[in-house]
Amino acid sequence: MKLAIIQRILLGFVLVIAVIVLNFFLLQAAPGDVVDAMLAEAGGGDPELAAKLRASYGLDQPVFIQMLKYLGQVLKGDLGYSFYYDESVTELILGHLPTTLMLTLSALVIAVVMGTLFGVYAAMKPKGFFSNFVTVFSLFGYATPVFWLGMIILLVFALYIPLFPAYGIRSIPEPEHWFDRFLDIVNHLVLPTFTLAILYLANYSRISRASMLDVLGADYIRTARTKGLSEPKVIFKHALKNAALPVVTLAGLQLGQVFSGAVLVETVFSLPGVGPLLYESIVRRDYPVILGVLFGAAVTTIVANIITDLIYQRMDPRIQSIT
Amino acid sequence: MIGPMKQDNPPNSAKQQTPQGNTALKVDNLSVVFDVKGKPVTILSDITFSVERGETLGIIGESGCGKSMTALALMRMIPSPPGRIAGGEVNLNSENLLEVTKKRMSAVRGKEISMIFQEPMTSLNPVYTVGNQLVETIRRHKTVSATEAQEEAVELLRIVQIPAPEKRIKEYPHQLSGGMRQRIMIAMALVCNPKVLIADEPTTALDVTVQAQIFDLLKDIQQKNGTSIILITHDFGAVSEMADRVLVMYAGFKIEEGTLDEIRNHAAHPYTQGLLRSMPELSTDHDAFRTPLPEIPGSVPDLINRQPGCPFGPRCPSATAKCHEMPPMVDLGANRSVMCWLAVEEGAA
Amino acid sequence: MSDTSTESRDAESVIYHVSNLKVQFKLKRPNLFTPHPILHAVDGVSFEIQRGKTLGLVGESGCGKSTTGLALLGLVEPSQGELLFNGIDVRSISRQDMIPMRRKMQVVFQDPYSSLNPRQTAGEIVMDPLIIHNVGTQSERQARVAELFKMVGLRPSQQELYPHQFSGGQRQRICIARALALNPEFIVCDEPVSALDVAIQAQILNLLCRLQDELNLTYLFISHDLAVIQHVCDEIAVMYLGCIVEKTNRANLFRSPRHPYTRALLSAVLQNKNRQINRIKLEGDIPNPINKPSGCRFRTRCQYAQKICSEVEPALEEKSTGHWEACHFDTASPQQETA
Amino acid sequence: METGTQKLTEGAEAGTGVFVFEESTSKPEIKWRETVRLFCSNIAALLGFIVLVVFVLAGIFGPTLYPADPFELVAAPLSGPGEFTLLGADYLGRDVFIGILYGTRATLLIALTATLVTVFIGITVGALAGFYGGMIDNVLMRITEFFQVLPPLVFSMVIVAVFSSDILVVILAIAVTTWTTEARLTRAEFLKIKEREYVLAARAMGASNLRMITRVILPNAMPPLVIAITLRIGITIIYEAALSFLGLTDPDVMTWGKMIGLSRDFFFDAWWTVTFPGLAILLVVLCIALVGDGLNDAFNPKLRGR
Repeated sequence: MKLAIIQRILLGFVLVIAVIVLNFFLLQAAPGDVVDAMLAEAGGGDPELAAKLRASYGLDQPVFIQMLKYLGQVLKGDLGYSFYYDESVTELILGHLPTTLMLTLSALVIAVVMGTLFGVYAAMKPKGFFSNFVTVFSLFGYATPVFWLGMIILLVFALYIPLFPAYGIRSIPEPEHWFDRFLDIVNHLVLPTFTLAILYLANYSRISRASMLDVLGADYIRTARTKGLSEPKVIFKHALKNAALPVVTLAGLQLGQVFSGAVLVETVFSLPGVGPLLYESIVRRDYPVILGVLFGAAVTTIVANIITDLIYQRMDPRIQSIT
Repeated sequence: MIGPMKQDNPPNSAKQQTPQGNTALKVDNLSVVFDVKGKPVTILSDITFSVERGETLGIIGESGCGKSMTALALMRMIPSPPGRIAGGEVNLNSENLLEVTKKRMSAVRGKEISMIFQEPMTSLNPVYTVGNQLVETIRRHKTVSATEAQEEAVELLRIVQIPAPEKRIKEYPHQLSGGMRQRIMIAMALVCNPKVLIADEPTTALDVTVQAQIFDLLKDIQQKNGTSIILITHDFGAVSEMADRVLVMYAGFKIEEGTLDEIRNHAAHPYTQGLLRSMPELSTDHDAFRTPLPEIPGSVPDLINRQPGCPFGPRCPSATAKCHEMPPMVDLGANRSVMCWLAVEEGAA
Repeated sequence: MSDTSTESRDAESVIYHVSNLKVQFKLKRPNLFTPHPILHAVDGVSFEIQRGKTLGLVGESGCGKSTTGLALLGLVEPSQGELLFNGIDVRSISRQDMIPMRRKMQVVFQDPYSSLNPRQTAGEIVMDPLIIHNVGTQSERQARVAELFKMVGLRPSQQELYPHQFSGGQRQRICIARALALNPEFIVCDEPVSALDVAIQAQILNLLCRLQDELNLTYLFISHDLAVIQHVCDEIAVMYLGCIVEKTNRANLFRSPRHPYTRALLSAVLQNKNRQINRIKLEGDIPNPINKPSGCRFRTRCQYAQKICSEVEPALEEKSTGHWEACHFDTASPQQETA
Repeated sequence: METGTQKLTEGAEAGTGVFVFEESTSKPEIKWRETVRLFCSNIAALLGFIVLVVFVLAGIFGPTLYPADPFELVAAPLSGPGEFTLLGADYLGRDVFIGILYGTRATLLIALTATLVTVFIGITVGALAGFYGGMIDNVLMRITEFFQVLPPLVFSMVIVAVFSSDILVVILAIAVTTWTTEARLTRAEFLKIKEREYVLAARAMGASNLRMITRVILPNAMPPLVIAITLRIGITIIYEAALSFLGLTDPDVMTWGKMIGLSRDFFFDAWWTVTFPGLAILLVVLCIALVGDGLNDAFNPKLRGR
């Protein structure tokens, strides 16, 4: 069991290295380099100065050596320097990360919890109204572009019925008391979270409904009933834990995509998260930031996957011993 | 050894000593209908039988004959929709189980009637320990504390002859062998000493040597507790091993019923005769090697597009024009009956 | 049928010679830091199959009988051993040379529901081997398929149907027709009747016997059911945990079984005619083939086990003419009768 | 009776002569025909299919029948629906309806091509990994895992930013980031089907690996794959729209996503500029989902009603 965890973490580490290598080659492929960027900031410069600068940054060395240097640098936590923002990329990303995390995690938690409950309830009466509702809802969830949904929600709940603020994460000026500041942030996050959550909710309720229907046909459910257990006990003890396994797997696999969704939602709602940072950097061709965000997102996914695996192992005893 | 005792030891044959009316379970005209594409299809037609206390009734038939459906109908666990119980009575303790409330029915399940299944691999919940699943059964039907239930669970495992029960109780189903899992299933079925134990192909998925162990265990339990067992199987060998009386099913009908001896030696229905003959048997007659086995031609009818008349008609070697009509159930006395025109003619002659 | 043990055993009459066959499977390891567990599915098995006869392999689940069959067909890679089919070493020949060999050996599997490709019609399924080996013209192939359908008791008009439109017994007939398409000499029947209803079993067993007589086929008949084995096999090998524990002809095995396992297996067979009185009860389950017991692999369930059984593995020895057994003792002697 | 039984030992399937029941005369049903019949009996799926056909026809013939330039300024900026144009105009005065019409062709073309590439990579990798197993499987699955930890949208944004916003790059950026789903699905199907005895039987007959993959296993793996591919088209449409929305697409091509993205700063004043292109996406993808659902039901009639 413990060895399996260590193995999982090691594999994660290997993946991190691979992402860094990929980043390095993308950086190589990108037009221009650090020196070009610096000179552009300074308003141009002569080739001699450029060559000197390149030598001082080690850019004249063989690619392999440069890659090793880059690898070491990133592993130390240094993702490079943004000339546009005039700030270290690591700090820049860490500064934008809390908003993104708040948004994605709350949307994901809402979607998984509610989605599972929806699915269970729908599966209990597979021909009922609610079950059909879940089917239709999930169809729309699949077909709606998240950024468009965000805009429509803004139109309705910020413009026509102005219940919530339309952009940003804090009011200007900020409230004095810390609790009011907290409420202010929550108020700003309601619409974006709702936007993101509703689409994931559609997906999770569909998956958990299908998985629940599957499990309800299993032999051990029949056994539980022949033992005389009450229906709630059959559903919530025997069926739910088994039905939740595919949901957990999916949630783990989808964490990366939640990140993608967050980029779009943050852009629509002008939240100061990683998304707009990435968007801005792409417009400015600020490659260290672009690749830094890619790296950060990948690492987040890797960590999330490890956590998912551990949760899964706790839920399914069959995973622990293979022999 | 339980085998010989059964034959030599009169006290064991409890049902012969007890007076008449010692019926544990009585089933009358049980019918089950499934809706297939909006069309009602009769899966069970007027099944009638009874089980005495301490007796084993074997229900035998080919796949799709409705034997497992009978068991599920007794427990009122027909998947619905598409299935439903269309009529009949299931009497246990002068209570018609088809009419009691759902709540009462779930109290009866596992307490008065228990059931074990063919696939011990999939019949236990993989994500809970054996102990957890046993304890929840105990606490469902008895008001005991968690520790008492735990002790009782260990005791039950001991009864079903599982070595090191204190250790096993903490294990998950996937850590146990098939035979062990079936023992756990039996232990769970025994929690309240049920009057009736339904065993649906309990050994089909097990190896031959383990199969023998499970049958011995079931006989042992029956002898100690006086449980009535309904053994559902496709294997005449298993019926011979366990049953006192036999009920033969075909295409949702009970076609013959009688004591083991009568069915084995004097089967009246052509289907039963064919079934018995077509079975390869260990024989001491070594010249019988590779002599063609008598076969029943064709295969089980499709219940959806069934023709009227005797269900076995199309495959029956003795079929006549009369068999286009449904044959009646002919009573041949003392729990012996057969559904065939041949028996009607014999009775008339 | 005459007793095969008295017949000559020259090379001509032996169709398959197997010696010391071992098959190992490397299992998925639980994590990177432990070595792959090795499953010794078949652990040193030797036998010969006589031309035109049937060798039965009998044993419980996980004893390696199916794996042995697959190894003989070249469908799993043995880790050790000699496989001589018609005197040719199957393991050493090239892939290219194996193709004509395949025509001579075929297989019928247990589950007629999963052994037919659901996307092909019955006719296409039976024709497939002819196409793969490029036999005959299209019209010759069609004639052959029609002939095969008749041979196994199916109507030629049923060629157009898909597998799901047949019953279990009919499906097994299609499998047999497919196996016969290339006129093989040797067929591995891997539990061909276990998944069928009793009444259908008889149909298929009769068909297999009839075809053997008509086409002079050789069978390796794998089954867990001793009654079926007794019905069709000339020679029988009893397997337990990857090894043969007893090997002899049918008469010997059923009249005077030697090995304690064989006797327990025989006594565990449920009989229709009478209840077993003196059943030999085996305690416990079959051990895990990944961690086998030391010495004799049956010792953990054997009532005669002594100290030596855990130390030395008994070899398969000829205890009487044509009767081979792997046991340190002679437990089949008369004292057994009194037990 | 004795003679009766003996007569039957020949193993024929028919009745006994004296008493012959009509044999069921159901005609040999060909599987795909049954599938089509089941599909057509699903009204929602059929409706979805028809709407899709309309969109495809509009994409193919629309620009020919209604020649115009979607970038041309034809009306008063931000004029509403019905004022000058059918569905209104955007902040520069470009016709929303013409944008949608011309966007249909570009959107569908990009989505279909990207899906084809995605599916091709996915099925190839999955089939090889599932069929050969062992080392090949290990290597291919590690590669798949690597691509799975890169968040698709972020990764394709980076690719487009680093290379160029040429249509080909956009298509590749979509394919490279999303093929893993198809690969995993194909591999899982292959692993499942590989265990079936008919695959073993084909090998026993001497079938070559290529034949095993393409003729035996792949056709049986197709039903779930067809459904996945159908759904993938919808996902790709949304995906492409997201990239266009962020401005990461060819500047000379009008797509639905780009229309929404261009009007991002003005939609509080002109709801029609984002609503209609969005509705077009929603409608097309919804219809694809309906078709996918219909296929699912048609391939697995047993699961109907789920």
